[in-house]
Amino acid sequence: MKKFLPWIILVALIIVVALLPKPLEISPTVSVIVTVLLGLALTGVLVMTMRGHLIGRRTVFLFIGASLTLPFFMNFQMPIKVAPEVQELYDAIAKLPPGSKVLAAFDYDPPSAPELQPQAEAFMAYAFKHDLKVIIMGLWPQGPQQADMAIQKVLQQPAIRAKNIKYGVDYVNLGFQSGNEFVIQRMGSSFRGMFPRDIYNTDCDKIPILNGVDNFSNIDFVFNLSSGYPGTVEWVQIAVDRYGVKLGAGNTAVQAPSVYPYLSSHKLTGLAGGMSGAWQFEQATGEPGVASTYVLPQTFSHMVVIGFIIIGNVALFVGYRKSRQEGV
Amino acid sequence: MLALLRIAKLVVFISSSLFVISLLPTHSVHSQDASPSGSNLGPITVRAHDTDNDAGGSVTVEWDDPGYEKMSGFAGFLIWRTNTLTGTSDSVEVTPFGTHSYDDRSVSDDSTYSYLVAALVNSERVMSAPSMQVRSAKQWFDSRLTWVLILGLIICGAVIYFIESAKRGTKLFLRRIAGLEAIDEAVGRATEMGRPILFVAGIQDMDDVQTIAGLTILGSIARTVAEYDTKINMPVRASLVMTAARETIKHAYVTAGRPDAYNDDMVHYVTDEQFGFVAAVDGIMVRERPAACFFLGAFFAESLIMAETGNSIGAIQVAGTAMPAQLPFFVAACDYTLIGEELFAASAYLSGEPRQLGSLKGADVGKAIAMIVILVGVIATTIASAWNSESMLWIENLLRKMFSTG
Amino acid sequence: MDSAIIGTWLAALLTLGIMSFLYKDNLYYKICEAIFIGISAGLWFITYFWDSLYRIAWIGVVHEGRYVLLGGVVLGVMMLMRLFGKIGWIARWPLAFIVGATAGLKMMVYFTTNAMAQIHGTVNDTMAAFGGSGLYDVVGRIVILIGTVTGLVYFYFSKEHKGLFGGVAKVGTWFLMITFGASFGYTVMSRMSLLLGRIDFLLTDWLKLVK
Amino acid sequence: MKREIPLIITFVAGVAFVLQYFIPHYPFNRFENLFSDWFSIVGAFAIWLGALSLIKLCLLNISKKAHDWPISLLIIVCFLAIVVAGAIDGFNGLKNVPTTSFRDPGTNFDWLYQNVYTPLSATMFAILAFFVASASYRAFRARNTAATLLLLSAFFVMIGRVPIGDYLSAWLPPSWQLSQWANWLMAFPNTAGQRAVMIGIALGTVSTSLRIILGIERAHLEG
Repeated sequence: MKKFLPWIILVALIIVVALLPKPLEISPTVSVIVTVLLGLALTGVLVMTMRGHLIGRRTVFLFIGASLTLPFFMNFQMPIKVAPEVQELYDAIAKLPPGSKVLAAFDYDPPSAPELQPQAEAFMAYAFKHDLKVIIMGLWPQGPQQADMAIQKVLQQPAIRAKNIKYGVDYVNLGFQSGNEFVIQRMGSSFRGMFPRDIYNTDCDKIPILNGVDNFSNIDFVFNLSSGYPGTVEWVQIAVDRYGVKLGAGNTAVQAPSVYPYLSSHKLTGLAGGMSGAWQFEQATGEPGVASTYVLPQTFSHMVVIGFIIIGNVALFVGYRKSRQEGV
Repeated sequence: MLALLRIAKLVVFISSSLFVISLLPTHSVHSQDASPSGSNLGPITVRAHDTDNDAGGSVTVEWDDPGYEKMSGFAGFLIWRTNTLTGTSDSVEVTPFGTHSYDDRSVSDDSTYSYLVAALVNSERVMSAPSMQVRSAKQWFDSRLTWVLILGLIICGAVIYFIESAKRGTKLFLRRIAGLEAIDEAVGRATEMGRPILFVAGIQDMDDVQTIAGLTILGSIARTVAEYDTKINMPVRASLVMTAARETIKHAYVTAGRPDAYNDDMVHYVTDEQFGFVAAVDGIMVRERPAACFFLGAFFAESLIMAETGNSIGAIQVAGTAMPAQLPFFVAACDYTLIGEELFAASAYLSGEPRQLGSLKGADVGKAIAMIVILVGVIATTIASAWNSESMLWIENLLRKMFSTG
Repeated sequence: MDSAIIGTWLAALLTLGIMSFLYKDNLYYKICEAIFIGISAGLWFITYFWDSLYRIAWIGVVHEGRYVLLGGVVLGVMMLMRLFGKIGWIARWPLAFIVGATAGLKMMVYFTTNAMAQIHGTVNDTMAAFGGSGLYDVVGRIVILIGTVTGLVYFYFSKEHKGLFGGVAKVGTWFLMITFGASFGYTVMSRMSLLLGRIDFLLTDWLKLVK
Repeated sequence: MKREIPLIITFVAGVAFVLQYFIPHYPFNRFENLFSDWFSIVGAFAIWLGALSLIKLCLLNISKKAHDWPISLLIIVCFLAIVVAGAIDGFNGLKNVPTTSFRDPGTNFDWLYQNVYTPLSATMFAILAFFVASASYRAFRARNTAATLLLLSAFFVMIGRVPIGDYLSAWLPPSWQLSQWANWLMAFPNTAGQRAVMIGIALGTVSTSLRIILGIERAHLEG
């Protein structure tokens, strides 16, 4: 019987999902009830742990799954506050006059897209609305594809469609170039040397936006979306250190702490880190997008993880007292 | 003789000054004539010189703006270049507001050039006098890196000095690193239990120093493995690492006197894809249940997936990486973690070779310099700002200059 | 059915297959793992073929006449000699070149951007502490000073961690722990976001439960 | 001689690449670019060794009729499928004017990439979330001073980075709210630890690189 239990649960789940109304939305009252139930279940775990029954990994996994799934259907509003480094990034971009040339380096791939894609979309939407000319490139093979996906999405916004954005005039996608930091290095002397043609094999000399763009001195701002190597660290080390460009970055939350030193040494002008950076950036630019819908599940999952840490420590503390009492 | 030379110099100086003076007024008059009515701004002065510290093919043009930028209708500065060998002239660039220098990278080292800068105001051009002739050149040394060279030489010198003195037999003290004993212990336990050990040398290629450090540690682990006749399984993510790791393990088996027990398949390529590699390593872990897992090299996000899976099968885990972002996960999920520099030091420790240990001592000199510089800098600043001490300010500025790399 | 729907179903099934590993190792996961290894190894193989062999080596040598690239081809061929037992030792030459060049290159890059720039940053930060920009900054920059120096003491190998020196090193480990905690805490959020992306895909694109 | 030549190559390459850092003059200014080109060409050759190793192990499993041999067969089939798709797409693309790439939208390669590769790699990455949770449940316990500091700093950053942190601390003045604590922690103590680690790593890299260049560290070249 026990052997078939997972399969029975699976089949039951499929039936439940098939019967659910689509799309599913829970009223605020039910949302509160679900939240309370989740809290009660956590309290149950606490009691069990205090009695000395450590729960297994799978139970932890189940809680995480539930805390990330259920809030998708809920109706709550959360206030959002913009952190100073995100504000710095926004201010730097907002200061650019219309027509400024911005180099957007997309150095990430699909696995990091949940965090960085919202930033990419908010940035592209802002750039198009404020007439910034965007030059896209990637040090990661899949980066330019991610850029294209972001652009296709924001071009559907009515306000941007009305602007009649043109490829080659308002933005260009230079594609991927292999060679990691050496690419940045070579771009320092000549963009054409590294990117003679754009992603569609058009000669760069025939692309209006690239007129007069030959090295970093013709670029007003570099925006780097990065999830590892090569990424923001390399851009700082070469583009900022050697060629003195102004660089702002959007990073995955994991990468962000390692670039904080550059932020305080002012080599980096602004940073949006992780999903919270993404929704703060959306908030700052006034382009609420997909990140804003993640605020709730993200907060829930945080609460659950923090709940587990508290449970672990309460258990440790109680166990410590107990062992002392027994020792005396 | 000396007097003659002086007179000659004086003549040259006076005649060249006269020549320059004779040129200047006409141009400045010209520029004032051409300037938009109502303004009597001075001339634009232009200097052109070879761009410093480069590979040639570039001339830096700099100019002073007497105030054209502030005029309404200012559209930028036009840079005009004359090739003085061929006599051809062309416009190079129109610079935006606020720029007073430009690197012209489209020149040839074989020609000489002269530059003019014109302020564009309301479709009029206010020309400057032409600059002196200039020729671009390649430099043999990037003078911005002087302090890098000096400090680098000091530290490399220290490393080499200690390597040499270790070679001559000087005893060097080095404190022990927690976690290194654990390596032998882990191999021993795997032998006892008759289960394999798993070794992952990070997920970077051979162009990362951490991978090389990981392989060096692999060398000493493999020697123990060969002696104990334990099974070792090493999946790799890059083919070059596979070749290098095979060399390393083979050498260890030969040294241990058991070349016949070596087999190429101990090291096997899986895929270059980061997460595909992780999926495979996880699979190996739950199926083969290694008694010990080593993660030594450059790691990214996969660190925790592997370390947690290893933890769930109850393996002894030793990790080491110089990726600051991944250290917390190894610290949380592994039994021992070599933090940052300890990874590089571990390979030297394990080899037990005096020369290798000497190099660690050399790196310590670097750390001592770093600490002293930071402390001296801080004391100097404190005194300089509290008592306005000139000499302390001088120290402060010197340190800033030494360590500025941009 | 059009290929987009097949694609979504395929993606959803593969997603669930990988997730089933969380319960335990099973056949479903093994199949997904095998597909993953095969597809990704092939993907890199063909990408290397087009991007490096064709785009750099072939175009570079044949169309652009950059014969210096032939050096790389020679090294690559030496590498392949591994396949032929007798002459396999020659594969050490390209390896030796790559390792040597890496050592030279990385040594200087790390030295300037990690060591020198960070020392510079620390001195500068402390100087800025006297600018008097509020408690937040002043305390923070002094903390940077203490943390960096004590952290370095921890990494100092030439002296036993005993007495005062040991105490300072201990403070250094505390700073390392705070750093690790901060990175970990920050990462928790990031990881949740990734999973959110997958759950969003399952709920929205596949099951259509969310608008 | 067999042993000396690789060591000489390492030494010469190492010294040349240290020198190029300081010398802007031709040909030293080309070294970095040349290395990146050569490295990716060598990589393209070397991957044949890797792929053959993978296929060899799978074939071995199949011929031995090992326990999981159909799985090994599946690996080979998938490998060949995408290689063939990429090769055909690539060669077809060369005939187009202007040429198109094998990874352009609409190719077979791209379909496999979007619908097989992407979900697999994204999910493998995403299950990290579960592991992060189980690791924190187990590892974040205030056992001693060091562990307590780790726990506290993780706690402040975690709670300070979601809106609820400010919600909970709304009664405090704005500059004392939890998000400010998290910001302060990230900007200062975190930077300090990072810097110590970074400086240490840099010096470790210098000494390791010197050992490599001088031929003292050479495990990878023997065998």
